Amino acid sequence: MYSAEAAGGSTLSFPILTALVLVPALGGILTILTSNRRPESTKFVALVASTVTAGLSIWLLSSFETADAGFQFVSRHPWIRDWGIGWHVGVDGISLFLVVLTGLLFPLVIAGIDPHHDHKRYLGWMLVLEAGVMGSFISLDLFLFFLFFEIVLVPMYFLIGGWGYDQRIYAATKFFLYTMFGSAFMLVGIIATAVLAKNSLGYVTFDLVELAEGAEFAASTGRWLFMAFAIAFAVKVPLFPLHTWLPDAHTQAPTGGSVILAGVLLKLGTYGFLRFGLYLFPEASVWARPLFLTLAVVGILWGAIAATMQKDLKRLVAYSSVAHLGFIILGTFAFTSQAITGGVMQMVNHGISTGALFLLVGMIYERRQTREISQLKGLQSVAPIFAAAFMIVMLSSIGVPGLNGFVGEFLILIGSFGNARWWVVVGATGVILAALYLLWAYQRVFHGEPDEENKSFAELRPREGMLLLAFIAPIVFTGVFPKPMLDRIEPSVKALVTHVETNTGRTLEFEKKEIAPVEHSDVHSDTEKHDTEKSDSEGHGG
Amino acid sequence: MFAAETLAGPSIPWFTLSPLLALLVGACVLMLGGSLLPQWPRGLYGIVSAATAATSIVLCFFLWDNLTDGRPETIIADALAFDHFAVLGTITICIAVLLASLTTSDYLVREGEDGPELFVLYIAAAIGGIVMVAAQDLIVLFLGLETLSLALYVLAASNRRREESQEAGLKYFILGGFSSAFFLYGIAFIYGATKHTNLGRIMKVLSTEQAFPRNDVLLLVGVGLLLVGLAFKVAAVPFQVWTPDVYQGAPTPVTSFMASAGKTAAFAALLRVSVTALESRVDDWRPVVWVLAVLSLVFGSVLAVTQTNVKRMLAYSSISHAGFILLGVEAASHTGSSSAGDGIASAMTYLLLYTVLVIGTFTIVGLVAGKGDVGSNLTDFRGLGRRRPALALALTVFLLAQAGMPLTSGFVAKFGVIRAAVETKSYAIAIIAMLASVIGAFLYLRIMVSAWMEDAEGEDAAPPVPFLSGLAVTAAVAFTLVVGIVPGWLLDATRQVVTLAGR
Amino acid sequence: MELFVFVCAAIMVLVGALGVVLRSNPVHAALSMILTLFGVAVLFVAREANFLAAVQVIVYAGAIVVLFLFVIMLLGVDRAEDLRTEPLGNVQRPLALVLGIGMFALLTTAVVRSRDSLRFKGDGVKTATLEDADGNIRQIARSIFGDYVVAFELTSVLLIVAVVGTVVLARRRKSERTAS
Amino acid sequence: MITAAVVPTTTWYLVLAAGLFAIGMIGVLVRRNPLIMFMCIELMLNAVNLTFVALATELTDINGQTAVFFVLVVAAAEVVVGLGIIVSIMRRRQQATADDLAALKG
Amino acid sequence: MSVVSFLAIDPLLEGDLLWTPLLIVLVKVLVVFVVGLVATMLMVWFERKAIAGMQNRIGPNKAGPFGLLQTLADGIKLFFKEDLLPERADKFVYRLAPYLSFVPAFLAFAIIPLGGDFRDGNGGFVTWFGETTRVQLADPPVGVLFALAISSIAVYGIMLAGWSSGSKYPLLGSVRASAQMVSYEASLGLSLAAVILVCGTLSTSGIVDAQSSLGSWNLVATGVVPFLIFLVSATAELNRPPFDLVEAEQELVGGFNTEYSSIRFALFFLAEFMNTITMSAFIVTLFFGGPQPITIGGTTLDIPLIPNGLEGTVWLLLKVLVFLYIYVWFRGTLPRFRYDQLMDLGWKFLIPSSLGWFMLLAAQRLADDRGWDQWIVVPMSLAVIVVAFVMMQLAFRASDRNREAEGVQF
Repeated sequence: MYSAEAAGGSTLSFPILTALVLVPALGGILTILTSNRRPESTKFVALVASTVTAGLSIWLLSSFETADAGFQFVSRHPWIRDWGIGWHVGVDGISLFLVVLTGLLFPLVIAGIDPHHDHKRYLGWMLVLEAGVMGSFISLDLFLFFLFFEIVLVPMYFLIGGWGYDQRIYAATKFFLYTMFGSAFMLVGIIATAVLAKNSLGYVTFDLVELAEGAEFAASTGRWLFMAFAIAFAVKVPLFPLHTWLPDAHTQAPTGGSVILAGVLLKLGTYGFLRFGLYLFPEASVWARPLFLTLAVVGILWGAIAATMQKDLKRLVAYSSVAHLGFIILGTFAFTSQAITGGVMQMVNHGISTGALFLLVGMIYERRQTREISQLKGLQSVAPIFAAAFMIVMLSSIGVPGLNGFVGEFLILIGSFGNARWWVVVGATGVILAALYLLWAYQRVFHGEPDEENKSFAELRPREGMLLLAFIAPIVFTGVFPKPMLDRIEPSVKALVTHVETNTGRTLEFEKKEIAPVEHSDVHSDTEKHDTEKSDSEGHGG
Repeated sequence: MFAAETLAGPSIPWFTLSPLLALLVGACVLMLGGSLLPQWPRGLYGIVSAATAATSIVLCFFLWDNLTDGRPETIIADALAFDHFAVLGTITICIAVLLASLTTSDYLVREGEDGPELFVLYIAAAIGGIVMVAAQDLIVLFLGLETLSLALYVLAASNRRREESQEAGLKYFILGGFSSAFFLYGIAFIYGATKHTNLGRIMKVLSTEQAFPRNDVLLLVGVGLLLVGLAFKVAAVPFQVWTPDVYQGAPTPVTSFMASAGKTAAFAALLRVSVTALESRVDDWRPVVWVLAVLSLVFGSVLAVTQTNVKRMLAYSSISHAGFILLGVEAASHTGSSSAGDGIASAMTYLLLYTVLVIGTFTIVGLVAGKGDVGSNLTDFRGLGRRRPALALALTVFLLAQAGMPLTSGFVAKFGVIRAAVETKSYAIAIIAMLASVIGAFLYLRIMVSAWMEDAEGEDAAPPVPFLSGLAVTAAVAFTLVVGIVPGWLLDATRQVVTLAGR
Repeated sequence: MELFVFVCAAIMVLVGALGVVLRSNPVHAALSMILTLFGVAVLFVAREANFLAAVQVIVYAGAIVVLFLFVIMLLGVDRAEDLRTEPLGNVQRPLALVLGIGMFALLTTAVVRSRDSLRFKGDGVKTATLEDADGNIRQIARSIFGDYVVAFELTSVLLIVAVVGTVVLARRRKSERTAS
Repeated sequence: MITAAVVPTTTWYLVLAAGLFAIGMIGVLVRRNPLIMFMCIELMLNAVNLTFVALATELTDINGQTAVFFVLVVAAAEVVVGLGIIVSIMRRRQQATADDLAALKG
Repeated sequence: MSVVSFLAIDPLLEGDLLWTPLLIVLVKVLVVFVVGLVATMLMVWFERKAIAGMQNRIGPNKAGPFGLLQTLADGIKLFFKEDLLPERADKFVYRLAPYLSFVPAFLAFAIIPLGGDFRDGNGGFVTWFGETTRVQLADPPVGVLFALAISSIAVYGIMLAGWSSGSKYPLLGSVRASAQMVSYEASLGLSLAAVILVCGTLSTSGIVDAQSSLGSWNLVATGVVPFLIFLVSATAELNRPPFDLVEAEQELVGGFNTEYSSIRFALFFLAEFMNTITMSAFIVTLFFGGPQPITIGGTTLDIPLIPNGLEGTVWLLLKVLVFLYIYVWFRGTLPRFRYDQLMDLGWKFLIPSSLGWFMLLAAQRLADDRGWDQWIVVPMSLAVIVVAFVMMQLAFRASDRNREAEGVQF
């Protein structure tokens, strides 16, 4: 299937992926070097760097071979020979849109959101963050991935801690430590993977493709390793019960930070599950499936219920994120190509719609200096366009047909209904709850008579409008016409599912009539279920 | 009544000793110059000292190349080992001298003092440390240890205006002497059990002895005492009690030297002794190292978090780092497996990288603390990012590196030891180490938060960073980043330290 | 005779050592230490280490304890401390005692258990004889300048450290004097 | 004269040394006068010396005695430095005990 | 057995203990002790008499012939005086101190070869009552070191006496004295090292044995320098004039023994004079061939009528007398040093010089062994010494300047 030789259906002579990392990184350094006295030059440099990156990602999208399931634009160079580590990057259908999303989101955030102070450092960190995120999505080397995965922490930490709200340092530290806690396990897992793979490969390598295709682990070893990775990703996603950092981080982060955090950072976790969980440890991920499906469903419900109870609008959106990401995990661990495709779609969709929601909440805060739902009232009458924009984005988030959220969620639910029926049934209530809490929030904020303070709520400015348009356009476009996206995602996902199937020797796909896979794992043995519960409780303990 | 027999001493390979001799010459120049010429230009002592260390490093590179062709060997009646391990250790210690000299020079200016004594002590300590790194004989090792320790005691107590400094010296001295006694008793027992103090011969005796039923009590108690002594020196929990006080009380450049050169020497000695002489008894001492490593990792990190003084924090963090290095030692103990060498290599690499890191960090702490090392509380770091952005940035790099962030040397170091541990299937300890580093990360974050995100009450005009300290910090930052980004060359090189002489 | 010497010396050693620990007056403690040192020197002689016995007396009794006494007298810390009021805490003293006894038990077990396993033999230690009174010294010299020449040379560095260190610690500038 | 039936063996010496070492150790732990603590450390070193000498005879190997020689040198150097530190600190404050040294907490 | 061998390598004590040899040993002990006491008594008389002569006085002349019994009379008087114990004294140490001072003085005498026949490779053995022995109380294999060890113990007597008196002046006096003794012990030891280097043995009888002719006297063999240094250091070690700052009456009342009276005072007094005699004998042993007769070019000056066994004792006595006279002479003629001058002399001159000379001798010795060209070795070593000396002087000057400029205390 995937193999290093076959990879690279589309070959550009230009190392576009490398450029995608280097351009923002260099941009960040340049930004720092600009003069303090001329803030506009700083912003100019940052904008140029991020726009160039965006351009590059568009170019990437346009030259992507649609039908090719393998990695494209692959570039491989040895780096630390001693440890078998190389610069190995490439994209396939799964990562393509995340890269594009990253490329497009950053210029919007940089252009549209004002950090209020210390522009230079803010922009510098932003660009470094972009480089880190890009790197994570395109890495095909475990070490490289870990590297970018960790690097992302630093700028995000500083962004939250430096430009956030009152509790920013607490939130930033919590964010940092949670993620690092996960990475600790992942690092050990990565090293162990490479070291243990030596037995079957004969040499030490951290190359994802080589490991996934060539290495064989004993079942129990594979499961341990998978769990090590899974903890890191579960924190990042965040999966219940490791999600507690997210509301704090989101709420306290500056608007730009929240948008990026929701838009792309969380996807590192879900993407990681696909790329490094399923691909690398198919057997173990099938084994752990019930656990993650359960956690996903619990997350959906928990997020939804918690969102319902929030008084802070931003916190509400943050909890809705938890719920949405639960869906993505649900899709991922359904192991049907439909559901995974839906999951990938949903990653992008969530990035756009929740990003936009945070943007809007940020705008409200700019105007009112509060995010308390109870303080806001009747905004619709003072700012109808603003309310309309909010409505569209919110509906997308709920998953109303015709908007992008629907496509992803629908695919996930349909795709996993076949082999994860009961989880889906429970999870689907999350959709209803989402409608409930979002609409309720909308009602409280926008309907009614504005009181004294809300009377002066300013209408959307043209610049803000342009910015929001950039979000709403893809929301509508994808909702109406998702095919180009699906075409590009599906081959890779199918290949992945096949990979899992061949490696586990089980058929997961196209058994929608029966709940066979579930039974499959039920039949498999009682002890195994036992194991699941055990590791479940261990997961809690950790 | 002349003695009829003349004494034929062992032959001495002068070139092999050249790094040591260079240091010796440097120390003599400083002492003689200092006493003959009353008025040297300020800072010259530090430069001479740094130049001495640099010379030594250059000579080490020559030796390294020589060794690449030849095989490691033991020299001067098998008392010293000449192998890559020793040369790397020498380089590490000389780097410590080099950087610490530069910063001490500014420190002296800050304190309104002058004189070559501190530099002489640095160099003498380095000689002791280098001998420890290369010692192939327990007695030689002990003397090296004492040379190093005595110099460090004095250095710690060298600021006579600050009572804390002298208390630090006294505490360090009493506990150091105490641990030396244990160390020495251990040597005596090992000598009793094997009739040798030479590592190579001990190894031979112990490995040939396995055939008949053996009575190891004396040997094992001896090894235990030896480990206690060394654990004191490397500040592994539960023998760490002196560390926070001494690190906090000692003049900051001295602290940095202590944390770098002192640790390097003690760890190198620990590695060499345990892996060479006690190779056939790995099963007996490995658990001890394991426990020490775990305790150091956990307690070092946890206690660090509760501190409010940055020097104390870093002291505890150095205990945690010691735990990491012990991880490498533990990995090296799996002598049967093919990857035992990774333990040695990774521990030595860790020491090299940590040396640069910790000196860089402490230099900045010293600059912030100002005259008399008064301002080393966490609150004194507030607003550093505004007052001295460059310094704060450098501090951030160091702290991130200490936390083990990728693209810094700290990551390479941690990755190395974790990898070594994983290769020897010590998963539990690897995970504990990583979790400890998470707790440790919190500590570094606290400092960074103070530096970047909190503002000082009174905005005082920051005095400019003195040139030599600036140079040292810049070099350290550059090294940290370069190694972090392209570690290949270093790893290629350090892989060679695996072959120990006489093993 | 051997037994007699050993017992006498052992009593000297132990009484002296206990004196160091228990006597409240530092000067008396120092004197007790001399007793121990002499006992050890006698034991050295009993074990054929004549040279070391002499060096032990010269270095320890002649220099080290004298320095101790100097310091005690110069600092005027020669008054007796009340041992009971030493701020020890309630736990520390018994704890230390337990630790010490434990250590003693451990060490004793080690040496007793392994009394028959000291079977590696060397080339022999020369004792002083009528024909060759300096045999022991020659042998030590050969060892020092042969196997341990590195250690010997290192002692020079050690002593330099000691000297320079003392200068660092003792030298006072005018500014400090006025300051303190 | 006395025809000694019992001849002290090496083990006697070693046990005596162990006792000396333990006493020294207890001394370091219970006493709070730095001078006395330091003396106790010297006692411990003496115990080691005794061990070395006893073993040297038992093993008929001169190197044990050589080791003692070096230990003596080290002890001397240690005393010089240690007393230097003690003097420099006590010159400030008479009658300092290890517990009074509390400017550094811990 | 080994303990015995330390005290005296003596054929007498090899093997089973028999009565005759034991008696001989006991007699030796007794003789040495009595001779020591009597010699001290005579020494005191001699000193007083000689100084009186130098000062144009008569000196003691009442008690006994030529006042010979004066010391005895003084001793008896002191013995019957009241023994005072200062209230603030540390009683135990106060009582102990005189003995700590007195005993080493006699112990050191034990290792000095007092006679015997060293001619014709006899090695100083004599045969009495069918037993072969040395005319020497004990000959430990590390004899010279033993002497050093004893002399280093002698410090305690003075030090503790001053301290235990519980009074400031004795304390100052004793600190001064012991500092002085410790300082000069270094140069003493270093010049001794030269002798050991040349003789290749640590045993005193061995050293005497090596000085069979005038040319091989260590005075010559080591060059005169070590002897001079030794003489000066020994004088300081003895706290005798011109280095008698301990008893600098103007400053310290009576020095370390101010508070002592009666028999304890007598013990100090005795120890001091005994030490003088011991030291003189030691100098003779080390540098002047001890009991060896003077031999020039193979011709031995033989004292007629006296058997060879006793002749050594006579030679020793004669040589010792010379030094005793020198000490008295010092006392009679030299003014006292100032304390800083004393320390300067010791640390800045004697120690470096003795060290330098020792190195020179060692280089010489090495050159001999390896067959190097003396014409290169000697100038080179001299050059090194000169350079070192010049550098040292520069350093002293620099430190003086520093002291003035910065107010450095040391």
